[in-house]
Amino acid sequence: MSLYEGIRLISDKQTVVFDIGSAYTKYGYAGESVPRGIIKTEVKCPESGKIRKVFSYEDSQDLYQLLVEFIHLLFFRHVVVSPKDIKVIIVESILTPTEFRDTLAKVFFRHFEIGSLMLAPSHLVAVSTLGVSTALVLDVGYKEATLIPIYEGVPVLKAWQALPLAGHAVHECIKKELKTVLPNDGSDVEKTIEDIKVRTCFVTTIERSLKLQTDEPPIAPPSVKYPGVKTITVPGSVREKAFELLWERDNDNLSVPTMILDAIVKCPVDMRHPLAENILLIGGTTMAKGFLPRLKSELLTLLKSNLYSEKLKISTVKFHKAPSKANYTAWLGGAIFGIADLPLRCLTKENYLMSNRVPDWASLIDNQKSDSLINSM
Amino acid sequence: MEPQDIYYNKAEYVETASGNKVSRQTVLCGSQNIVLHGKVIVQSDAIIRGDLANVRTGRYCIISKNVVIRPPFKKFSKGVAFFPLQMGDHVFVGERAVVNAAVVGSYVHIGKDALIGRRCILKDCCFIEDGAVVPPETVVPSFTRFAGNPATCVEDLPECTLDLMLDYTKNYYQHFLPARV
Amino acid sequence: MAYLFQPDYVRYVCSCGSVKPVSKIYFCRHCLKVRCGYCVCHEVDSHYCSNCMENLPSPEVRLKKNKCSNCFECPCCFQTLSTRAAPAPVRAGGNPSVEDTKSLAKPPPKKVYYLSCSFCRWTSRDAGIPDQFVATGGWPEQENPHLARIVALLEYHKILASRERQQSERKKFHPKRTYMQFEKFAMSSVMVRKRAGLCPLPQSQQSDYPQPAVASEEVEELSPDIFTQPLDITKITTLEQRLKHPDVQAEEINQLRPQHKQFLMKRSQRCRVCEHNVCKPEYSPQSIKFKIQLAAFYHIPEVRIVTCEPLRIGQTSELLLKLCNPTQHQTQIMLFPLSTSITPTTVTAAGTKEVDRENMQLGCESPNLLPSLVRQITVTEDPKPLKLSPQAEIILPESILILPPRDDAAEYDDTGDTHNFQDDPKLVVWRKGNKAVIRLLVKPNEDEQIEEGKEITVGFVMQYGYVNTIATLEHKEPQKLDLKIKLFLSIGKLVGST
Amino acid sequence: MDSAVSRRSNIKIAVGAIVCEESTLKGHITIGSRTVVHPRASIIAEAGPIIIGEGNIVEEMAVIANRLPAGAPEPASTPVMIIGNFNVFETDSRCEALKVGDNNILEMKASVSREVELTNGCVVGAACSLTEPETVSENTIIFGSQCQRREMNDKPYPQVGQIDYLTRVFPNYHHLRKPNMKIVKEPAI
Repeated sequence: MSLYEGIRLISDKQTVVFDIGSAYTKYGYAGESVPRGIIKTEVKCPESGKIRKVFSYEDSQDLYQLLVEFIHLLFFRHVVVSPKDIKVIIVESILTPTEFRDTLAKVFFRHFEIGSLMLAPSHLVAVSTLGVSTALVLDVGYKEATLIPIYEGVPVLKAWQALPLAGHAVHECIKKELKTVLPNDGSDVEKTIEDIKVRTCFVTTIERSLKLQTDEPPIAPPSVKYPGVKTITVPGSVREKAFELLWERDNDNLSVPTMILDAIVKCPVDMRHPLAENILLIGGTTMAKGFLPRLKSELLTLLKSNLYSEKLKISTVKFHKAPSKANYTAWLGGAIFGIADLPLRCLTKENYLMSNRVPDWASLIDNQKSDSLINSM
Repeated sequence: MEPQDIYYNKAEYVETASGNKVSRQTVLCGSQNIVLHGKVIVQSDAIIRGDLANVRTGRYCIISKNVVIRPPFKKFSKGVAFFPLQMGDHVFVGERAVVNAAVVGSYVHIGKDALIGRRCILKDCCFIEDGAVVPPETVVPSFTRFAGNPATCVEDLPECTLDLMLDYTKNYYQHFLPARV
Repeated sequence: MAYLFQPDYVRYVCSCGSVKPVSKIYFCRHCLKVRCGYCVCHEVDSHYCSNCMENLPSPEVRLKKNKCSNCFECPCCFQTLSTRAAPAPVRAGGNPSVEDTKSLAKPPPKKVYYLSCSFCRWTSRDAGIPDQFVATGGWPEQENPHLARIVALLEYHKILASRERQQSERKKFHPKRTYMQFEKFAMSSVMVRKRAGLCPLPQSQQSDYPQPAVASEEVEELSPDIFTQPLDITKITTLEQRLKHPDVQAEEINQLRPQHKQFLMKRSQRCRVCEHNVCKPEYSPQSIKFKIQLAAFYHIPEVRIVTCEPLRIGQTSELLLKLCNPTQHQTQIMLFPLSTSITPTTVTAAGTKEVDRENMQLGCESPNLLPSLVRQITVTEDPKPLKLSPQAEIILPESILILPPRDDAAEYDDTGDTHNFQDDPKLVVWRKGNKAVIRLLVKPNEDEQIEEGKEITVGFVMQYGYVNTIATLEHKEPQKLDLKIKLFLSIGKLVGST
Repeated sequence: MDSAVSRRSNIKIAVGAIVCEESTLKGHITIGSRTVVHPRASIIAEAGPIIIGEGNIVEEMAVIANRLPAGAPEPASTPVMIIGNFNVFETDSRCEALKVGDNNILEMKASVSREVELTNGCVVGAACSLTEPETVSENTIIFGSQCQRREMNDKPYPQVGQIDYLTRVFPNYHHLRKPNMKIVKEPAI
């Protein structure tokens, strides 16, 4: 631990930073270089005793109860801090449903009585891990891939992209392929699939991918014997093909690489080059073996194709390396961003209880004087 | 739920002056090294390995059928030594559980088929669920519920656990009655 | 008793609407209300290591990042590692590793120590960590390779923030509203200045700016080996193992490093309305005693199901309940239908009057109107909606059941009861000490679509006499009250219709 | 115990082995020297003989059985179960594997079925069971609810200390079966 961190730790009240993802939640303290832990975003339902994902909620009331359970667990088992009157930073996507954001704030203020809450947009804060102010941030997590370009510290909202091409889709693909060999009992299956994905699957090269669709596919990589209560053999073809759907273009011609290019197209001309040369990948799925080289070659191929060669005069793409692993880059952004004591950016308990709502960029009430701001982007 | 009466065959059990009820079908090896502190029930086919080292239990312990209570060993530079096994008051050990612990505190519940590894220390007021495997040398803190293989803390116990266990073991003893012929 | 491992057959309804067994609820003696883990305020009292039972004051805990400096967790199976000693020979490869110094060691044997997991048999030697000469460690710590860079970024952001603060103080133009926007959209004060039409800050002030990251065209290509080399899954880490060590996330088992064990904590619970503790444990991690312990188990009569006859639609079955008075005072119990209001009443010479100690509802509407002497703001939560509804009718008795106080000495006294109660023989089946068994009749509803095998729930309101011994300003004497609580009982499955 | 008495002649116990009277032994069994059989352990040679090498420990409730699965056809040749040296069968473990090498440990409630072959230095963790036919490679540890596997660096070594202790202590507490085999060295197969 550096001297710097040591001083900070003693000096004042700590700010807790959460990044509640749909599969995993990252938690820790602002000003630290790594989250204290990463746990699954799920709770054991106190009534039925079943494990439930927090994001599988039925309505806001259900979500409220799930979040109470989950955040209680976070505070008292993992972060181990009394939540009353502390400062909390939530790293969240700008695209988070209002229902979720409002319920989350309600849980924090009403149930846990925290002192203040700051909602940090994940794409924006991720950039603060780089020390630059312009980057095209692509977040491929569990539920969906989302993209928001950040230009000179401002999110270019009109260029946002989102597709359900992420970890969950990969899981479904593996599940389909291995249907016959997988045990068919509830929650363990999901865990096994995730484990197979992480430990055996990889993103193949574009060359092999093209050949895979032909009549003469290349020799599949060796299959893997996956021991357990029951031994499962994971065929090489499954290992290689699991991530393919991220690159296959769907009916609307959309895939992960087109998200990037479409976003660039939507940006003003003078932003395009800087964005293409400042791509930052965050989210756990981007850590898959071979993801980055594949993305690069897909992008370069697309740039030369008829689809984009006219629209975009870009020949190089460059990628950033955050000082972290991609699955917690957004958290780290929040932890760096949150070190600054900015009371004005926080929603305090007093304000929340007075207004009973969370300011929202998409809501008219909070944007009365700011039309120019959005238009200018 | 109020516990139901459990009837045992009077001929099978020996009742001592201190209120211990011990089945004749048990294997109490080295019985001179086994101390049952009163109102302890040891049911059929339980094995207590007093031959390896001393075994002491407190009051109101319930050792169910096919349980193995076995003092743990440790290797030293000069060979192997078996450690005595201490058990507190109001401890319940479920059927087919194997207890290899060094210390089992008071007000402890060990579920069916649970395995307590060598030299574990179970603190007062803890709960080991059915089928849990507590790895050797684990310390199970108070007011926690351990489950799984390897066992991990899954939940906190209510603050009134002490009285719940006290009530449970006492009730069990009171409802453990000789069958009327 | 069996609350720890049986399903919750008898559940009490807490003031917040949660439905919990008596073992999990509290009784606030100041509000005279039932509270539960959901509606009390939890506070961390002390931290301790679950392995070595060391407890530390919280500043030190913070400094140690909430982890024990002596105890380690296995990176493979997350169990506690133990330190093993081995003779310190000039070890030839493949020497049998020993749990403790082997007898062969020559006297005086010099010992080396390594960490070993007794569950999955991972050792610090697996990871290539050199053995130590002292038992208590000095184990090498793994540093985050990006630490220096992150510290530089942190410093920079602190400066940015202080600038932003200065600016806002200087301008004070509708700070709230405008900055609500910037909260979402901007990150640097440079932007604020641009918007305000000011020139960017002079370069000299930005000298502390850390080197911006440089994006690169080079990417790490996928190794071609992956297509040909067989994969030994037992050498690849699982996601769980990786996430336990987020800054490294090693892919191979041999790269895993032991992790410091996280502290557990003891916590106290506080009533959110009156701010009194309902539960406060003793400080020592070894202790199972409490300084304050207001579990409902010690204050509210406990109801247990003894037996229930098989349930058939439209038929009455006999339900036997055992009631137990845990307090030091005699109590009188009456049962009412579920619809009864549960406002408590005091028993005074003048008769009964309603007590309203509740000012909970006020806070929700207008927090600013509240008297600020208790606390700044009373934060309230909406009560949980009650989802349970009974599927059977219960025929409640009209007579009062009196339960004598708990008497621990009586347990050793087999002479029988000295109390002589004029019990209604139809109601009371059995009585001993502070316990009694009562007989009730239940009748599963006919109108509802209940299938065979469905769990039947009944409910009623129990009124019990409670003696409050806490002296308050207005009551110096112990105060007698009649309190009410809602109960739901799962009495068994429907066997069939008539 | 009557069956044990009647078939005593089928049971060969080498000098130096400690076999408690209170154990259950059935069928043709050979027990090597320095092997310790605790009270209430069972060795059941039903389908064919069982040959146990030196320095093994069979704890209480452990079952070593040479047994045909229910409904299996009678095999052409009698299956022989061979257990090597310095294996530990902990409390309530169950071993039906026909071939067990040296220095293996079956922890509490572990179970190994007939079609499995344990080589050397394997550990079958507490409550793990191996049911699928396979040969477990050397120094493998199987642990946890998902039967995770890993190759051990620190392989198990002979439990000499424990055997010495038990050999010293058992005669004080238990009736032991008399050794009836004067072969000093059991042929390790």
